[in-house]
Amino acid sequence: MIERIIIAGSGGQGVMLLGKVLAQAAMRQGRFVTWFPAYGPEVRGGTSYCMVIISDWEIGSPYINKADTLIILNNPSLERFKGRVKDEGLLILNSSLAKAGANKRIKVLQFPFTDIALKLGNIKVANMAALGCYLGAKKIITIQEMLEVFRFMAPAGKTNILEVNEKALQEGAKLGDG
Amino acid sequence: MIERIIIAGSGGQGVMLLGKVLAQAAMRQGRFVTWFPAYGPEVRGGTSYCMVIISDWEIGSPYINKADTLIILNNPSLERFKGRVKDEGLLILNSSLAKAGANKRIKVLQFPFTDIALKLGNIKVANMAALGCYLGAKKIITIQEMLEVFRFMAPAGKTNILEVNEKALQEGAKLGDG
Amino acid sequence: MEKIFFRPEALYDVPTHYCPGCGHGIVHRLVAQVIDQLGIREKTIGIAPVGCAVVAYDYWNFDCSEAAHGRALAVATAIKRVRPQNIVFTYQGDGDLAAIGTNETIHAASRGENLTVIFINNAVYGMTGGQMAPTTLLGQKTSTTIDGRDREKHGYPLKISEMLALLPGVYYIERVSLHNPQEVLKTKRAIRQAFENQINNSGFSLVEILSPCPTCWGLNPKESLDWIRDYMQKEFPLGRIK
Amino acid sequence: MEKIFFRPEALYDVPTHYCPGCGHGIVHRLVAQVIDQLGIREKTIGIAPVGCAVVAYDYWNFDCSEAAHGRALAVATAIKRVRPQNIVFTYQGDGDLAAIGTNETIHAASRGENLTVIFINNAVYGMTGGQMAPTTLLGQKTSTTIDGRDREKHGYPLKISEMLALLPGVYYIERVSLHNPQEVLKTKRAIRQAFENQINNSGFSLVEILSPCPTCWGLNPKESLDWIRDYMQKEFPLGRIK
Amino acid sequence: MAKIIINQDKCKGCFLCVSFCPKGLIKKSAKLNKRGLNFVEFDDRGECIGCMQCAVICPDCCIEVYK
Amino acid sequence: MAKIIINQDKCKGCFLCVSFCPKGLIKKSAKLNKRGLNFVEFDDRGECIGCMQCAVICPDCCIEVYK
Amino acid sequence: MPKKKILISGNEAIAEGALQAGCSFYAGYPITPQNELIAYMAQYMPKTGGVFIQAESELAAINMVYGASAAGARAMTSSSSPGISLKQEGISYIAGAELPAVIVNIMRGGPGLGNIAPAQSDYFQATRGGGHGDYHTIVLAPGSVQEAYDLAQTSFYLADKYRMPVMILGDGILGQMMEPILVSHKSPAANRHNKQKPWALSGCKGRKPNIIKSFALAEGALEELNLKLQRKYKVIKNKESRFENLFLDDAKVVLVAYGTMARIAKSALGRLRLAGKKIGLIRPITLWPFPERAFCLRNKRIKYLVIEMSYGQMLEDVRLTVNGKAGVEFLGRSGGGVPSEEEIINKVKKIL
Amino acid sequence: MPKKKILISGNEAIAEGALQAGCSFYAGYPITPQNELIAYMAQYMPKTGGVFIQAESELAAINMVYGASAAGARAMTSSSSPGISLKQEGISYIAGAELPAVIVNIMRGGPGLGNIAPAQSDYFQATRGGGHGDYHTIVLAPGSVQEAYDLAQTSFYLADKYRMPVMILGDGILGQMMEPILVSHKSPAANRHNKQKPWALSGCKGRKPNIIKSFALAEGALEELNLKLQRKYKVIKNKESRFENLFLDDAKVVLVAYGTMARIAKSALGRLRLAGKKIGLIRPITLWPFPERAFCLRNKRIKYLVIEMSYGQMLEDVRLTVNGKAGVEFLGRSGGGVPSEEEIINKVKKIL
Ligand SMILES: Cc1ncc(C[n+]2csc(CCOP(=O)(O)OP(=O)(O)O)c2C)c(N)n1
Ligand SMILES: Cc1ncc(C[n+]2csc(CCOP(=O)(O)OP(=O)(O)O)c2C)c(N)n1
Ligand code: SF4
Ligand code: SF4
Ligand code: SF4
Ligand code: SF4
Ligand code: SF4
Ligand code: SF4
Ligand SMILES: [Mg+2]
Ligand SMILES: [Mg+2]
Repeated sequence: MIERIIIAGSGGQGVMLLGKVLAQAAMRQGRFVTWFPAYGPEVRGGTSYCMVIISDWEIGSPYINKADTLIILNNPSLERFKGRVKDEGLLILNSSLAKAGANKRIKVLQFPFTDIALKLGNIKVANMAALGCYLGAKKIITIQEMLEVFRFMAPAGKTNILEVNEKALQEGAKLGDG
Repeated sequence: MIERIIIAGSGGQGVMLLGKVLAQAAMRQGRFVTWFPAYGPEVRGGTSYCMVIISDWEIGSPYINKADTLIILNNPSLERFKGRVKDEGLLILNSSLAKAGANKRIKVLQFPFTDIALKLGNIKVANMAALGCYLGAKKIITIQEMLEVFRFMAPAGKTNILEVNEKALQEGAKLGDG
Repeated sequence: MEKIFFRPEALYDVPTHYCPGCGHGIVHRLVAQVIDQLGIREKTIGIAPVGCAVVAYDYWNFDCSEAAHGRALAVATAIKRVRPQNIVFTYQGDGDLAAIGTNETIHAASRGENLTVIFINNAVYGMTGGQMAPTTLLGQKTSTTIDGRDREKHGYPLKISEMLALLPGVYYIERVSLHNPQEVLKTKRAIRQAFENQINNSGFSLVEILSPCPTCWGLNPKESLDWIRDYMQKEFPLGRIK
Repeated sequence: MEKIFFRPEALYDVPTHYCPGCGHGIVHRLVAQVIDQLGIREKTIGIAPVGCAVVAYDYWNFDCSEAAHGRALAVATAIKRVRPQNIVFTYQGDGDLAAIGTNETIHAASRGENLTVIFINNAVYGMTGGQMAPTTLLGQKTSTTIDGRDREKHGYPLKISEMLALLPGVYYIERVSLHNPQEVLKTKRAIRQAFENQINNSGFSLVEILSPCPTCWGLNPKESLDWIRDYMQKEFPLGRIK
Repeated sequence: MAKIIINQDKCKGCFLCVSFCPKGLIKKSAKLNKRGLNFVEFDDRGECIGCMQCAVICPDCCIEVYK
Repeated sequence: MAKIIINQDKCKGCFLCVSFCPKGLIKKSAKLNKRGLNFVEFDDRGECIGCMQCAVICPDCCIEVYK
Repeated sequence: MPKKKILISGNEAIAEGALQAGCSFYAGYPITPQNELIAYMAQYMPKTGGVFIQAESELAAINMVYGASAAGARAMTSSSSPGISLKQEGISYIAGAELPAVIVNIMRGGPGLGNIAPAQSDYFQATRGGGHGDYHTIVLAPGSVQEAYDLAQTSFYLADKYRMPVMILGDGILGQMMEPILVSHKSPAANRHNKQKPWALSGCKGRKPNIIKSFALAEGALEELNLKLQRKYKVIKNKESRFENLFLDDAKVVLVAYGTMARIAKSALGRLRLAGKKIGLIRPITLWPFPERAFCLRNKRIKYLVIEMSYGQMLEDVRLTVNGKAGVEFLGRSGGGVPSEEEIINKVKKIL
Repeated sequence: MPKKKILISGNEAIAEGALQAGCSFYAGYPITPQNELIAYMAQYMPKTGGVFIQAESELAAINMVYGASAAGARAMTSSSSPGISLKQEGISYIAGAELPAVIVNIMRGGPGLGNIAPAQSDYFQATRGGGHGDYHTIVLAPGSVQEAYDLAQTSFYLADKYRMPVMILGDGILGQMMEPILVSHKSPAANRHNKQKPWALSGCKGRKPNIIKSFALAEGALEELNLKLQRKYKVIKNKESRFENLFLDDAKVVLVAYGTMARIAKSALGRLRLAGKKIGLIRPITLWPFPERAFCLRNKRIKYLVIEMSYGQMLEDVRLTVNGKAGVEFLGRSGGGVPSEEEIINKVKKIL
């Protein structure tokens, strides 16, 4: 098994975190995993992204030319990365902020993650909704495993934030699994 | 012909200049010549020296391990360099400020160059008296040739200095030739 | 209707890479406006720093050189000496001018080089993601002063303009701010003065500009301006220093 | 009869390489005397500069480190931070402290490092044979200012002590001179003060000492002292600066 | 009577112009520009006094003022 | 009554002590020391006041003072 | 020793490894792509009671490391290419004064300001002494985040053992990427004073003064120091070279690559082996001393393919090692370009 | 052109050669053993209407040279080993920005403060890019004061031709010694503006703005710059290598030495030839590009004896050139030690 995921969005959307929890979960499964961020002036203003590779074998470059999955949270990121997914790959798209046209080359799952997050009362959990959607669709990590990672990484005493993250994850998972 | 000369004395005694006029004269003869100074902190306080090589062939290192001739103007320099002359080499010594014992290995010419200079009215020309002595003894450059160098190198308008230098040279030459 | 405010010729009509609300954008425009107004665009040579403004030459429509981090004033010194007829200025951040480049700054000033210096004090290293700058305020949190700058551990904010003012080679120093449109206009006047001084051969002129870095300060653009007004100004008082 | 003046224990009984009449010799002794008198020889760590005093460690009877040219205060900062119980001082020439080392000097001072700095201002680069120093007087001839230092071409003499005095991290700065025995004794008092400050954890202390370099000035030793009195003092006024 | 023209493609949505317009004539737009950023819109209700506050503070030189 | 002892081997002949002795008790020697330098001599005519001027100015720490 | 698995970036792993090794002094100046290292040190060094200083420049930082090491601390600095160039004088001084110190270079594209993309174009500088004089630094090139952590610890051990600067040479990818690693859980302080340093500056109470210096003016003294250094370097060449060899037994083409480049080479190797091609790999872990013994020079039909994120710097060491006894080919890109698996595979196919 | 014979030191000859070549900007910082060069510039540069600056540091000096060159001047700096280490970042920037510049290194003993005796231990630094990134400087190694004067002129020509830094690499002996040289008497100003530099900064009147930079952030841009540099280096390797060969026809042992070391090797060669020994000599004049074509690799029984004032730096270039096709021996001393004629002769006798 090797899964290459590019996660992209704007600065405040928590794409780095999304990648990190995913990587954490893969690590806990005992798999090989790499997480690689955009860094430096690239990050100024525009889009932010990270790349996660989860594999049963040793991983070479953590840099992804062609991804198995794209998780895209806004429009500029879509513009930048839409060509970077393999044929028959998966695109998880935040339809609150971006729209993808019909596409036969790849599978597209678009849902309004930002709106979902707003409904849950915290716009910042759009990323977790997207993550849930991804896990629902690809199931390389169970929601249960991911929730354990959440609990492990959550700052002590911030249970309310934990809760809304969990909810977003589960909402997303339902959509992805659907 | 190759002649290697080490010239040493204290900071103010003009040993660098002595070496330079000698090198100039050799250059005007069309010979190969190098002049090499002590430099850097070596010069602080203690002794100062330079090395001149005059040759009919291309010169390798300008540094002299064993000299054909030593021209020594004070005692610390004598201590430092006395072992650095070849067997049957020549030592020109300023007996005003240093004394060499009897020595069969080398030829020693010692005269009170500082006193001679004082008598001529300028202590600074002791170096030229020593140079004269050397040329008188070794005759690789004529006094005439050297006087031309003096005139060429003398700062314009300073004829009185030139004169006393010339006198010192000639006094020295007489001693060396004697 | 007449166009009374427009993009100056010295500023290319391209978007910048700066974060929303970044002070660099304002100052780039002010410099360009002054250069246009003085009619010196065709003889100006700008030195871009290493810092967020590293590609200032992509925005300015006149000759420019990059300088290694902190060495802008060494580069500028040489250019001005080689071409005294040109107008030469440096544009530098606080890290560039007052940390790694302190030596070049002080000695160019001490030599009294006839140069103009635009000094962007945003109390932080923007380009590298928000570490402590020499100008970081006591208590200010940065990625290398996680619990806030502590004078015991990290030393005091450095007022390099005040130090430079002591040098006989320095002709003009003023500290200005961007925290509202009025202050921006004062900043423009100071920049103009600093260029005029060079034109008049008066010697070393420096304008220190308190400038917002919303990204590294963790504030939104307006809050950033207020932070200058409420905190930064206290440590770095505005006005003519020399 | 009692011995009332003698070689301090902290000064080895060896000849130095300094030229006759060189101020370094005097200050080496003063430092050693103060260290003896404060009883701190066994916990003192000295940083020798690159300059004529490069081998000061051959003369001082306590732990010493060399520092690269200009970097003495970076080296000292680290030593003091690693070993706060030790007494750490730097001994630096004007080239070392105020030319190549300006940055390290200013930032160590700005951080308020609890260090003692002995700053030998002889208005020239002694070690390298007498080039212009940042402290060279206007009009003074050196091998790189053949017709005398000219402010247009070579800039102004740098009063770094006055600049440092502006920094909140700096506790004590005094400028003293060696031009006669009375001044030498004042110098000793200032050096003592600067060490006591460190013992008391008061922070950065610097003593600037106007010091003769007969060799590079082309004067005899006594004339050199007179030159300090008659000229150097005017540019570098003596007394407490902070 | 005065007016401003906002270059919406260059606007980064810092909203400083919004904060400083004495007449409250600049508003955040609901739309995103092609760079994906929230831009601002001029509410031309004829109240603009051409004071240039907005243009002077704009870090991206997006605003032209006419009077 | 006081006196000084000069370490003549270390003396470099800078003559600063000569300049500053208020009693004129220090003289340039006619001899050279083993390093080839002109040293100085103390003229012990019983006038030394132990003021230490000579010792304080000596760059080479050649002078001990007794009182 | 209990071990724990954590997800961490290469930059942070180096910092954490250093802290575990008892590093008690860090001075650095920000530069991309190594900022996570300095940030980690800023946060955790004070917690272990050590000293963290954000220096005013790279020059100050390296000279602070010199000072801290002179005072007996395990000391470290880090930077990226342009900043490392600025440290060259200081590194030469550390080598000359025989001080232990660890210097980290997370390389980026050069020359000049270049860019912040990963690169391996400072190999010459690291292995040939970018500073002046006949000195060397031991150069360690981790190929994974785990190894970055491990070698950070090794680096202090080697630095102390030989009293010399040790460089950890990584690139922007290695510095930025996160991977799971096993960390040990002893207290860093335990490591700190496990090595007596009688030569260090601490005040001369009860002993003769110590002097730390690289200056040697007396006739012959500097030559003597240099001969001493050369003897030390010889011992290190014999004892300390490290490498990883894969599938050399039957290999017809041997890839030679280090650091991040070796990871990509390994992926290519895997694909080539799956396709039945007889390919091997040598991954130098020490770049100086270069692991000459990894090369078996009996089989003259072997071809070596050196792969670098540069235009051929390690290539020279391979050529010097092989010394004409086998073919040496090269594949390299620079300025942020990274040879891809595909490029490697194509090149190998051409050679086969 | 009228010529005049003068007695002058190597340091001064380089300065005078530079002035003759139209060098109109010099910035430097004092350091032994190159102080005569800066003193000469201080005295004579203003007389030719050029700019002399005693910089506050070597760092400032190299960056001033960067600026002066960006503004179109023929610009130069000089220093000795520790000061050259400090210039490495700046040299890398000059290479990256493709600016012409001349840098003089009058080497002294290292590492660290070392001493001020002559040395050749910065060969690696000079030829392998002591700074970061895949760049090169042309390195010229004069063997006499005359050649120092001549190559100083050449260096500006090459720097302008290829828009890159050129280094003159000498040692303390060459810098300090005086020899007679022939100097030409044209006016330096004549040389100054003989090369148009349309890329230089002068104000953008009548043209598009010029930009001098080494930064290239856009994807692929830095790789492109690097490829351009590599193409340039290839041309230089083909066209610009220089050397002096002596008695190679029948030589059984060929001495390889440069600079001052070659002078001593020549003296030894003379004595050996007088004694009937078949000895030859290769004296590289360009150290980068290394003059590979000076080596004839057909005769496999030739032995090369590399002689350096270092522990074997040029040795690597000789070994890379010979590539196992002939024996390579080495004789070297460092830290101020200079192999003597006798040592060379003894070594040769052992090899023969
Ligand atoms: C020699 C060197 N050191 C460090 C860096 C990394 N660096 C780039 S910009 C910068 C500091 C930026 O801060 P500042 O000068 O205040 O400018 P700002 O980005 O805040 O405008 C640093 C440390 C570099 N490029 N070169
Ligand atoms: C990096 C470096 N640059 C230059 C030098 C040469 N150098 C040695 S000492 C010195 C200056 C000495 O002047 P100062 O610091 O005033 O000390 P002084 O000798 O006057 O006491 C210089 C330039 C050096 N050793 N290292
Ligand atoms: S990081 Fe700060 S200084 Fe840099 S562009 Fe963003 S706001 Fe401006
Ligand atoms: S050169 Fe000057 S500072 Fe140096 S030892 Fe001589 S007198 Fe002292
Ligand atoms: S010009 Fe003044 S009134 Fe008009 S929109 Fe701008 S800020 Fe508002
Ligand atoms: S100030 Fe400029 S960039 Fe900011 S919101 Fe207004 S128009 Fe847009
Ligand atoms: S102690 Fe005073 S009186 Fe005695 S010799 Fe010295 S200076 Fe003269
Ligand atoms: S002051 Fe000291 S060194 Fe100078 S002459 Fe007197 S005793 Fe000798
Ligand atoms: Mg800043
Ligand atoms: Mg000095």
